[in-house]
Amino acid sequence: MMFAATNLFCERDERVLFSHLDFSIAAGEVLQVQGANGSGKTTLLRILCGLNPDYSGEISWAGQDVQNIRETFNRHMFYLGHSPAINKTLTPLQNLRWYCASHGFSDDAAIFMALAELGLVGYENIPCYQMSAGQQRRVSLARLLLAQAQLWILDEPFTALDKQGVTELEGRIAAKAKAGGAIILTTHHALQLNCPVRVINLDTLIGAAK
Amino acid sequence: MMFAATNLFCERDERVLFSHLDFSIAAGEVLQVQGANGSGKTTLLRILCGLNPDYSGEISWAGQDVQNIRETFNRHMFYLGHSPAINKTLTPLQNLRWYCASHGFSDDAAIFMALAELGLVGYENIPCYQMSAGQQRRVSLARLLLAQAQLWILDEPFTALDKQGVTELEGRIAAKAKAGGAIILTTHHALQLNCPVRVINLDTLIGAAK
Amino acid sequence: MKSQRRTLNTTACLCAGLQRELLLALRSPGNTINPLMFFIIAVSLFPLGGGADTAYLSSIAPGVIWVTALLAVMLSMESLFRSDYEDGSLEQLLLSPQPLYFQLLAKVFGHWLVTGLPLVLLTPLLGLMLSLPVAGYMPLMLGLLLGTPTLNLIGAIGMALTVGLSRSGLLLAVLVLPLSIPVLVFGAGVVDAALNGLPVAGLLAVLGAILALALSLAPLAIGAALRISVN
Amino acid sequence: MKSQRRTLNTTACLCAGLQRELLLALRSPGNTINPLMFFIIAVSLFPLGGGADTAYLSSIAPGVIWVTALLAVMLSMESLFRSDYEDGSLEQLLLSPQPLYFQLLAKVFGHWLVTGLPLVLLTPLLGLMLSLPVAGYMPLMLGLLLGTPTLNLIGAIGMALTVGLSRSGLLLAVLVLPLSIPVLVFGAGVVDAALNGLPVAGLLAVLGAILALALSLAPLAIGAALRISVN
Amino acid sequence: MWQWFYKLGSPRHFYDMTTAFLPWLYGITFFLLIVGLVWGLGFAPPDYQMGDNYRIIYIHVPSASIAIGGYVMMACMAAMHMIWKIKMADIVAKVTAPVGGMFCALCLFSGSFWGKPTWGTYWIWDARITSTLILLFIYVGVAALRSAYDSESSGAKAASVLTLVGVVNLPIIRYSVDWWNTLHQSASNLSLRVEGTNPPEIWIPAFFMGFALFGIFLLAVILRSRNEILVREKRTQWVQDLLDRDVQEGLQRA
Ligand code: HEM
Ligand SMILES: Nc1ncnc2c1ncn2[C@@H]1O[C@H](COP(=O)(O)OP(=O)(O)OP(=O)(O)O)[C@@H](O)[C@H]1O
Ligand SMILES: Nc1ncnc2c1ncn2[C@@H]1O[C@H](COP(=O)(O)OP(=O)(O)OP(=O)(O)O)[C@@H](O)[C@H]1O
Ligand SMILES: [Mg+2]
Ligand SMILES: [Mg+2]
Repeated sequence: MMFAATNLFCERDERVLFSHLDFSIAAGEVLQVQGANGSGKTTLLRILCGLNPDYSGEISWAGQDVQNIRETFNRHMFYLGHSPAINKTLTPLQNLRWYCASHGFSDDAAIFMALAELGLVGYENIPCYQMSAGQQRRVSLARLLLAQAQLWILDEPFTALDKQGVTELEGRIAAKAKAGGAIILTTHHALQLNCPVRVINLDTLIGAAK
Repeated sequence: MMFAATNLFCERDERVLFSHLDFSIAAGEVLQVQGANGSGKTTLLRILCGLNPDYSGEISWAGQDVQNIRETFNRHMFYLGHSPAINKTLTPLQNLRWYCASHGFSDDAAIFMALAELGLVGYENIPCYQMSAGQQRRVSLARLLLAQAQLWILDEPFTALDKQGVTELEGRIAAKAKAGGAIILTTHHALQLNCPVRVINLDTLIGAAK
Repeated sequence: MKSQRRTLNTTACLCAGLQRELLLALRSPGNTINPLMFFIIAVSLFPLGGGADTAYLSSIAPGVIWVTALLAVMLSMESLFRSDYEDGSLEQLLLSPQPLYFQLLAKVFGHWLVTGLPLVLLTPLLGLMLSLPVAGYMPLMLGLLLGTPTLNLIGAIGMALTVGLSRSGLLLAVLVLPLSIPVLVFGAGVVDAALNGLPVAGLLAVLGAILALALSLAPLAIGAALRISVN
Repeated sequence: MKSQRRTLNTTACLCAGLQRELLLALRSPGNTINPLMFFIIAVSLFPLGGGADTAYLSSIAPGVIWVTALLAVMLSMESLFRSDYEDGSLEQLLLSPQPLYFQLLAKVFGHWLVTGLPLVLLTPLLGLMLSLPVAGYMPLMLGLLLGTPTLNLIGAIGMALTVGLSRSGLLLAVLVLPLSIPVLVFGAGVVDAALNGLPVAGLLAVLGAILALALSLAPLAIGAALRISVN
Repeated sequence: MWQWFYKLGSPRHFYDMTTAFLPWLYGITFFLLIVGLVWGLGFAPPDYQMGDNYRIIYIHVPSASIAIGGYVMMACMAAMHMIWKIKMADIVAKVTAPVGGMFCALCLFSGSFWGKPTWGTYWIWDARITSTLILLFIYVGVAALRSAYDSESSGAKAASVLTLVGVVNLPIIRYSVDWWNTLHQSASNLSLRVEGTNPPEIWIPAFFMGFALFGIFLLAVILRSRNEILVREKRTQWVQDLLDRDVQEGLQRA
């Protein structure tokens, strides 16, 4: 068992989003967090990855509380949020170089390969604001291929992608799971992965809590 | 025939997005603009609604060139873009009040009803930055119910909505068409409207142009 | 609850726009208070930096107050269109069927009400700090009252031109400050004239004329600039 | 093309962060020139507002140059975290496995390199315009050289605190401007001392000490503030 | 007449017409420059007050007039571009900004190098000098704003708006000497307006130099416009033909 949350509780503005939330995810598993708009999926994911400290409960990585091993955990975790984390005045290449460097490596060949795989050949050196919404999203997703994280935490990764993009990303997620990764994700679209998916539904949880 | 585009042409950075594009849309019709990421859907929609003047060709409303009847056209047209047009520090109520006023009317009762219909009861008076991505999108969509426009131009309106939200919006679009409205929209998700949908595919168009 | 749609005339629509500006100022007080704080702190720095000799202070007072007021106004402009541009409200403004000219006028006026007017009202305090002679207060305030709206309008043009540029930063200053120099020269001139016992009505009239010119032309320039920026 | 992953040590990572800042500045070359233009224009306003008398100008020169330098630095800070916050890069920075302290230091240092340093180098020109006596140039530049990085660090704290929500914008004024007053007082004091033939080493040492303090503590404050802001 | 203007508005015709016109402009400018320089520097007598320093006037006054006149031209072009959407007007406006800025800088430099011997200082906060500096800032601002936009058409429109707004500075430069108590000009009794007080040996070469500098300005604007036309129209047939022909001629010569 690699990543676990025990007895998580979070409230926002006096409204309990979830309480007594327990789950764990091991290598090879995919966990989908479901729930209606405003049910707390993003909040949960940000708590898990360490961006939101307003919770009670325990989150552990390889048996250790993540709060004590922040840097190690960050090295093994990849988070993709609602916002793309792409500077629009920089080119995809420059954006991804910085991402790599901030994770302690440099590998231009891999960046070019990642961009090619996402269908952005020819766009490596144009500033990102000159791209469409979906293309910007793809630059952001290229980091998935560069990061060598074991745990992926993806918040609505399919946003703005066209049909082909969605299918490819689903394939990548399934492949990651098969290769021993662990994925926690949210999405409102009907996932079609050819690997088993566990589901946590925050709506029913809330129902229980209320 | 109420809204027509003739011989539209647009290029960006020396790349032709579409050329010789002709279409028209009459009351009761739904037109879906399809295309892969970066094919020019957003650009087309912004050209149609008058935000992007970098095109050649003609766009007419009720037989008149829209450039000559900007204000009349604006009165009959509703545009929903990638960005929500919601000020995050203001509450939904304040945001929508301003929207109504800038369209020349005031109607608090309708605003409350619209927010209720979008499942935002209880959120009328909290600032929008305290809402989830989907809830913010819903505030933005509430304007659909307030606007009394005949022509809707919607750029990926289903983004960030949960399943129920998507179904409801699809229902609203179909109802609008049946009530004599005209809708031009883009989306990457599989539309399920119970009314006929015409499709323009920019990918195949480009193929033809190239 | 039954929907009761009430049609608004143009004035009422403008009031709504004004109201929104005021609300925004209330919601994020930093935007309005920062320029004022800057005004106070920058002005009060001169006694600290240059020495507290009364004659010296009162000799620099008109210039310092006018220059810092100008800079404070420019500082405050930064927030005028930024958030509207980023969240797409600007697009909706441009697509609204109401006349853009008046909507923009309402917006700038609202901005002036929450940043410019307090600044004018604050001036006597700063005059006191800089030992401004008594004869200078009225001309200083009248000049600022006529001058700050002009500065707001000019600043709005610069802001509208640069809001669409990624990290436009201080391009604004480069565009706008040269244009606002006439206001500054006449404004400081009013106080100087008053302190030297000369008539000020003529200079004030010039400031008023500049304001009238700005009121009638600036909204057009702002509108044109915004249309370019949202593209 | 075969992937060849090269592991980088911390210094190399910091260099990459620095490089990104410089790249961002390079992407819109206006961003390096505009603060300087602002600096020049704002300084040139004072003779226009107050009168062009040489004695008067040289008496206000140290104060004016320091105030405008502060303003230019503070305005240039606006862009430091804003875009990173809005596009989510800030989240990624906080989640990166490299030590945050040094990453932030690299970021602020990069910002200073492209805005603060040119500003210092430009100062002699402005001294000339304000008829600063010859004895004042060295102390002025040394003071700015020690002072602007401090102002950058203080401004970065303020920006980090306010970047998240405009509702906390009040903090920027309340926290940052008062905090930078000591720098200004000592900085302008250095020039005054030099002009009056007094020793300046002690005052410069104070500025250096403030800088050392800021260098060691500000990144911690910035980091903490950013963690609050992204929440 | 209208026909002629209409033709000038089309980049292609502008290019063709200037091709015929350019050699003449080169010749005349060169001639004026030589005469003006030789006469002004070699033969005109020294001023009884300023000695040889006054010769800076041969650069200073024309460059000041050109800086102002160039702005007026740029503003007209901007207006034409905004109102009638004439592409050629925008091309000329675009290339005028840096050229006019150069002349403005030249005026400032020559003025301050003149100021040192006459006023004893390089720089003084005088109304006319300040407003010339502002004019330079506006030139720089217009060019910077245009280059800050990525889209050519957006940049063109934005620069046009700013150019028109900046026109307010022109009357200030013109009348600043009246509004403000000023050092400029009053320190020198040498003025072109009162030709009677100065010997013709001084002001006639000044006219030559004036027209020569104006010729240089025109040359710079036309050459840069032609360049800009080629860049913007590079995909049209006539530019392709032109380039092919040039290549052919080059090959033949080689
Ligand atoms: C940096 C310093 C200076 C600047 C920016 C400057 C700028 C100008 C400008 C803008 C004009 C107006 C041209 C026109 O209205 O068509 C001008 C004209 C002139 N300047 Fe200067 N000037 C400077 C220094 C000087 C100095 C030091 C002198 C001589 C002592 C001088 C003598 C003249 C004369 C004689 C004219 C012609 C006046 C006329 O025809 O009305 N200038 N200068
Ligand atoms: N601001 C811009 N400047 C220059 N080119 C741009 C700009 N915005 C978009 N483009 C280019 O125009 C093309 C069309 O973009 P557009 O946003 O219209 O695509 P789209 O069909 O909406 O794609 P998506 O499905 O990703 O939203 C893209 O190839 C993009 O590179
Ligand atoms: N910054 C905030 N401050 C206070 N409350 C917030 C904030 N952000 C979100 N909330 C509240 O927390 C709840 C959960 O929000 P969250 O963003 O986690 O929802 P979500 O499940 O991701 O929804 P969506 O599907 O719309 O993205 C919402 O009800 C929202 O009102
Ligand atoms: Mg969410
Ligand atoms: Mg799009």
